[in-house]
Amino acid sequence: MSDAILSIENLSKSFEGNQVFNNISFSVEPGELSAIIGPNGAGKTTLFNLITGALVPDEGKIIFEGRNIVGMEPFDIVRLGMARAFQRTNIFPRMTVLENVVVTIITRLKANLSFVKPWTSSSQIRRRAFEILESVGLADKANQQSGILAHGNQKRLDIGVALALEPKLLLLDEPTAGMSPEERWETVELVKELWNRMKITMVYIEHDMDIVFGISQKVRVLCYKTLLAEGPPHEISANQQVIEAYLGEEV
Amino acid sequence: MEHGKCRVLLALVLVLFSATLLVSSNASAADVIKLGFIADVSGIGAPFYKSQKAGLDMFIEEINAAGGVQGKKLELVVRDSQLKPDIGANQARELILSEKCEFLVGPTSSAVALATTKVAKEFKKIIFFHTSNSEALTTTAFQPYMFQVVPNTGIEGRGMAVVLSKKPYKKYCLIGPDYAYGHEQLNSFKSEMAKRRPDVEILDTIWVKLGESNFSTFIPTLMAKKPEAIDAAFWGGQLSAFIKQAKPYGVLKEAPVSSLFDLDMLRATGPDMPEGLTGYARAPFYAIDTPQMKVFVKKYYDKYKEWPADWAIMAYDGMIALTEAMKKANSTESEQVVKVLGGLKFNSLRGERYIRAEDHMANVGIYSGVTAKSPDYKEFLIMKDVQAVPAEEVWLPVAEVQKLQSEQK
Amino acid sequence: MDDMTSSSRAGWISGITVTVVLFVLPVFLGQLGKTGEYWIWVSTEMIIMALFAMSLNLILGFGGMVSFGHAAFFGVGAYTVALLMKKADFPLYLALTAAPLVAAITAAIVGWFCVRLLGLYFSILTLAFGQLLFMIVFQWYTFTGGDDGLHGVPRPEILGPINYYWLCLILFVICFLIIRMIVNSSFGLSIKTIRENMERAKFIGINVRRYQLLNFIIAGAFAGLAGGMLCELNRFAQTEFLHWSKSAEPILASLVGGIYSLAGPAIGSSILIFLKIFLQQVHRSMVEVWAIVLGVLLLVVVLFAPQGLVGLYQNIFKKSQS
Amino acid sequence: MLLEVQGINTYYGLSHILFDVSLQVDRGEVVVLLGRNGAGKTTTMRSIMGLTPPKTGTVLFNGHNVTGLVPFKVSRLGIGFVPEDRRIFPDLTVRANLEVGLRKARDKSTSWTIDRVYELFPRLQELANRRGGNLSGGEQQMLTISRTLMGNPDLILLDEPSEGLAPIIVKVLGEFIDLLKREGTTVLLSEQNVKFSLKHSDRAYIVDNGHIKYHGTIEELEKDEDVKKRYLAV
Amino acid sequence: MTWQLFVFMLINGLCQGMLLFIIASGLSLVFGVLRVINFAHGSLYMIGAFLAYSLSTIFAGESLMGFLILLMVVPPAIAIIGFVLEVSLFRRVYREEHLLQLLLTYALVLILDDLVRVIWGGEPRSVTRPDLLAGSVDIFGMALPSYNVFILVVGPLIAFGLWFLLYRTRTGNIIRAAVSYPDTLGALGVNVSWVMTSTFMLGCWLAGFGGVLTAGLSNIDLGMGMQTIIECFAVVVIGGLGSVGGALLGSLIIGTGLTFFQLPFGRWALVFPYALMALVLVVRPWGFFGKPER
Repeated sequence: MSDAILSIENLSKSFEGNQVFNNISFSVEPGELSAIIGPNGAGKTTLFNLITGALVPDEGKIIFEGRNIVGMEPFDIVRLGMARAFQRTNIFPRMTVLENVVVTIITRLKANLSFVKPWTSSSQIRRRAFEILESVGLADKANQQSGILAHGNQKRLDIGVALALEPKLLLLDEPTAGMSPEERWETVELVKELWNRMKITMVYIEHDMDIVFGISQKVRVLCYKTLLAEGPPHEISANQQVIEAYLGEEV
Repeated sequence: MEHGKCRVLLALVLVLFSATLLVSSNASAADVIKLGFIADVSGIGAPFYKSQKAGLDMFIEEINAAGGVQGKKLELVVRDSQLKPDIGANQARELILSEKCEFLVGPTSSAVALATTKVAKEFKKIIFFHTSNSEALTTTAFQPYMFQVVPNTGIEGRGMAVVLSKKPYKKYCLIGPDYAYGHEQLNSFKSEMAKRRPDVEILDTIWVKLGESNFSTFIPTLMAKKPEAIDAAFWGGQLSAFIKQAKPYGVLKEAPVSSLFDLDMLRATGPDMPEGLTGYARAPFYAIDTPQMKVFVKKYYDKYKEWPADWAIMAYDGMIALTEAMKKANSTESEQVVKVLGGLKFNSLRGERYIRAEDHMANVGIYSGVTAKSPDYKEFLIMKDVQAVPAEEVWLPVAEVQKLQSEQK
Repeated sequence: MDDMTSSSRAGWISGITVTVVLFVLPVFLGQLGKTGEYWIWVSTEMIIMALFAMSLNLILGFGGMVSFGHAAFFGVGAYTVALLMKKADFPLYLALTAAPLVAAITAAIVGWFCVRLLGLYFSILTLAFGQLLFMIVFQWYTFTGGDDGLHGVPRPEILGPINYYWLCLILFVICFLIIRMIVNSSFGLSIKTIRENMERAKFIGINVRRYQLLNFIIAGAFAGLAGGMLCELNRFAQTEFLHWSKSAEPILASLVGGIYSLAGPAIGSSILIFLKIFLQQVHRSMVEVWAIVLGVLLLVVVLFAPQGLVGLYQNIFKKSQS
Repeated sequence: MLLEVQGINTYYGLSHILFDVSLQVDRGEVVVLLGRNGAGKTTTMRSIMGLTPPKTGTVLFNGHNVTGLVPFKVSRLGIGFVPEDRRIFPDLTVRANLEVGLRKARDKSTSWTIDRVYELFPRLQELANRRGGNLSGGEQQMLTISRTLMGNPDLILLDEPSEGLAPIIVKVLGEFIDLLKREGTTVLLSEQNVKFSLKHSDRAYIVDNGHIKYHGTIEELEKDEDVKKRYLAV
Repeated sequence: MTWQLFVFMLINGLCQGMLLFIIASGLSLVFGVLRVINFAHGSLYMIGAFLAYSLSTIFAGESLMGFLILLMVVPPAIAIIGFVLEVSLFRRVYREEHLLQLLLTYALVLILDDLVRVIWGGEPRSVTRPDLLAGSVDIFGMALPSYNVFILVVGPLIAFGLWFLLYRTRTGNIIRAAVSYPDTLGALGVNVSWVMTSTFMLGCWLAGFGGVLTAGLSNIDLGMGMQTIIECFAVVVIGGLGSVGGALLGSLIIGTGLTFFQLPFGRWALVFPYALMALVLVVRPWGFFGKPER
């Protein structure tokens, strides 16, 4: 319990009377690569919004590395070491790919308030930025305007930006959404490789069950305002409740 | 930015720039005397502008027909300051530097006048004020190139206090536009009234933005004070708006308003103007009985098919003084002309007048009367029982003028 | 990387060329007598208004915040100079130092409230605060002279038209370099990041409000300096300086010049002032319809070239290259 | 053929969403578009409706070429669209929501009126004066469908109607689709809920990543274990 | 202050508020549906006033009939101008960013205001009140101009008319639906761009109506558009952007506020609308009746 990197305790949230979550609790262990699944509208993205501070829960605690982060601003939570990539591509479109990553590194180093030196002047930051672009396969596109990249590359950049924060916990919201099948598997490989190499705890939302069951160590199922099930993939795919509620009964 | 792009842009700018320089340096010719007129063409000063322009045009036409001044023709260059001091000052600079005007005639608004007189001083060009009449122009903001041929705020404010002190009212409310003219006018009224009638009580002074034409929120406040009479320092479109709006509230019956009832204002208010209000004018043609005036009025009416307003008369008078001085100085340059203007006597439409050397103020007083319908003029009311309050009775004594002038920075 | 340094070198060369031309300009203009003197005056005004436009563009183009109250800081700067020099006999250099400081303090107070709001609401709140300050200056007759403004701001003996032009040019070049430095710094990059995607900026750890506020204050300070400089040029301060229609001027200038470039607003501002005088010189009646000309120009920019002249130029340039 | 979509390609900005999607719906049929989230079902419907016009390809409806037509014209030709997120006008009462959708029937055979809708969903009559924003999910789904029915469409595009609804409501919904079919209204359904879809449809298309991967009758699909496993995670 | 005076001033303030409401409701309505803050609303109001002046010189303004003709002719004329503007310009920028929308409308302010100067000249004008409305009504011994009473009657009628239109007719339902989801409305077979055009025209009609009423109340001049648009902003912000009910509340607050504060605060009363506007934006940016936007 205490060594969990993230614990959700008795979390509830409603919007204008419509309850999204009722008393959800779970813990994420350090180093795990896990998936959150659930039907559309089950509140998966809302859960991420709550964890990262974009929304404030009605009740409950969110404990990140032993600290209750409920009520903290997103940028403070980020600085504790939690990063997030988005379902809809969410980058800085009129900036170059390099700038996208550099500004993130600058922010992580708390160097935003430097008014004098041009940001291009720090070779250290540049080197680190290129390392990250390398790892998401965008190094050759560093000076392109990010908004005109192909969709798949934008999502890679989104992940790259999150990585540049050097997070301890990385939340990925449908990293493969809107991708072609080939891109999709490339991205999955990338995620898995990053996880292997960087030893980051990763939690992702995904619809593609092949992916979910293919790479996750653990799967959590959100349905009907609650956490329906939690466990290793093989358990979940065999869980009768989950099949009924989400995967559909046998035809 | 790329080097090449910059060059093209730069070249473009330079071409346009030199073109402009060419245009503007061709603008001057040696045989004309250019007279820059900073006018308030739009807004509440608009009716006055037309009259001033008419008076100036008529004078210039006449003098040019008579061969001009020392063989040079006069030419009028007009700019619209829109009642805004910054625009007026910039235009004064443009008129002097770019249009090469030798003399300026001033705007209607005294705020613009205060701004333009500084520019005239900077470039040592004579500026004549025949409409804007801030007393400060002759005292704290005095500069030797400034001349005023209109009764100033001191003369008017104190003059009205003289007139009204003979009336029985004891409780006054004052209302005026919130800028130099309004403040000076009402302050001199207050101080003169306090001297002459210590029993008079000023209940309140209400300030209204210059140009504001909706008085709905001010009139109830005025009524709440229950004054016996109201002294209003409005002019032009603002005054006619005030009178039109105050009338249905019954304010004018309970507490008669006194103010500047010049001809343009009376024309603009037309039949909405109530009878029996005490007011004053600066140069009411119908009440000034000089031979020059008779000739002028006839010529004016023949030319424009309307009666000359105070503004036309004063503009015309100002030009008389200016050309007289040019003749006397035998020069058409400000530096020379200014030397003879102080103390100059001239034969104005209002009769013999002179310019006081100490503050460059002409001895022009006000004409006070009571509004009434007249069989001669159908479209507007005039003032009857007009009596003149001569400038000498109410203008600042020389000692005081000099004291105030020494205070300016 | 190479093309970055080469383009920045080209930038330096053209920048220095323009600066040198601007420095020697009054010497030639001085030969033209009064006309020249007039154009020196106009050029000084252009330089000052260019600085004002650039200051706004720090928040508009780089920060993505549309402020309709920027003239308030411009006006506060102007009144600071006027009041200090007229009523407290401050020397010009001290007054010009105080102007941006006072403007920055005002911007800090106003900005603290404004950066809490987004988009349109931000714009309207800046408008409300701007008009509030305008009204205070307007109504405080005894202190600010109300509608009359404050006239007769002293001018040091040595500052003839040419010298004042040079002073303004030097100040402008310094400010240009500072603004350029800020835009290219880590802070500048953070500000652009917020403009691009405020939500995401929060999720990379940027304290959005704080940086927006800082940017707002910096922009306010430069606007205050520009206001102070204009006050000294005109030798008066006037309520119109704070009015919202004055706030619109640098927005129009930036848009015409191009809001995503550093020099765009300065170029746009100069072009607008120049165009106005040019049209007036071509024909007197043009000044009557100046607002119509400006309006039509603005419509054209909004509908056909929202990136402004610089953007348009870059597009054409890129196309002709490829 | 009532609706014929021929090789449409649709983009959101620069991202290519639909690739050569073709499908056909016959009068009186219930056809289902099956696919995962983000597969392109909603985009297909928006393309047909003109809300996100396709860049290439054509959409024929009832003999008219409706490609690139603005939505209201498409609607007036007889296509009704029930959006996935329901889009109840929150400030309007239930009744007003229905009235906004009211259009006269082009032919008199199927004519929906408010009274008939109330008959069908008595719950809506009870809620007639309630603000649309205050309805529960199920009630909103009833309302959004009814609102579209008020336009008396020949073809209804139902975008994921069962999403987020309790099983009991889903059942009602199914019965309702059957009713529409009996009334002779043509339905193009998009669904993730395989069981529900197969029960109430005649034919199915499977969409994945913006491509049509399979089409056939329900009977054929039921037999095709491979397709079911590959695309429907069953 | 006696209670008679209080009532008198209240009535007078409400009259101001009503006039402001007629203009501001148009602005708010247009914002609600088109999501564009129309700076040029004040200019259209001014054109309405000047048009009323020109027409009043044709029909001798002393008869009530002549004045009613102004009220019937001018607002539709402004609505037609609105139609031209919406179809030719506004339509192109609905999907653009706020800055461009604001600047488009500001460009219109520059053009329209200058056109008014070119056409009507710079002189302030006024429309003579018809005989029937030129007198005054006795309120506790104080005279209230009949014209103010007229505005006090017409204002609520307009407010009621708007309420009826928006909340009791199908057209109103469609307009309110367009505020929430224009796309969905289009998919239901409603010609949304026509809804937008006609809403814009309705807004302009209101501006024109306010213009005619103002022309009879006070002088009209070139600055009136600028001055009023800012007051309307204050009204609309206080009430909530896009809410007509909010515009009514905001107008009445500002109208009565200006009248009452004049007495104790004198010229500082003019600061009130801006101070209130800033305060509301700081405390509750979406106004009294608006809804928070995400």
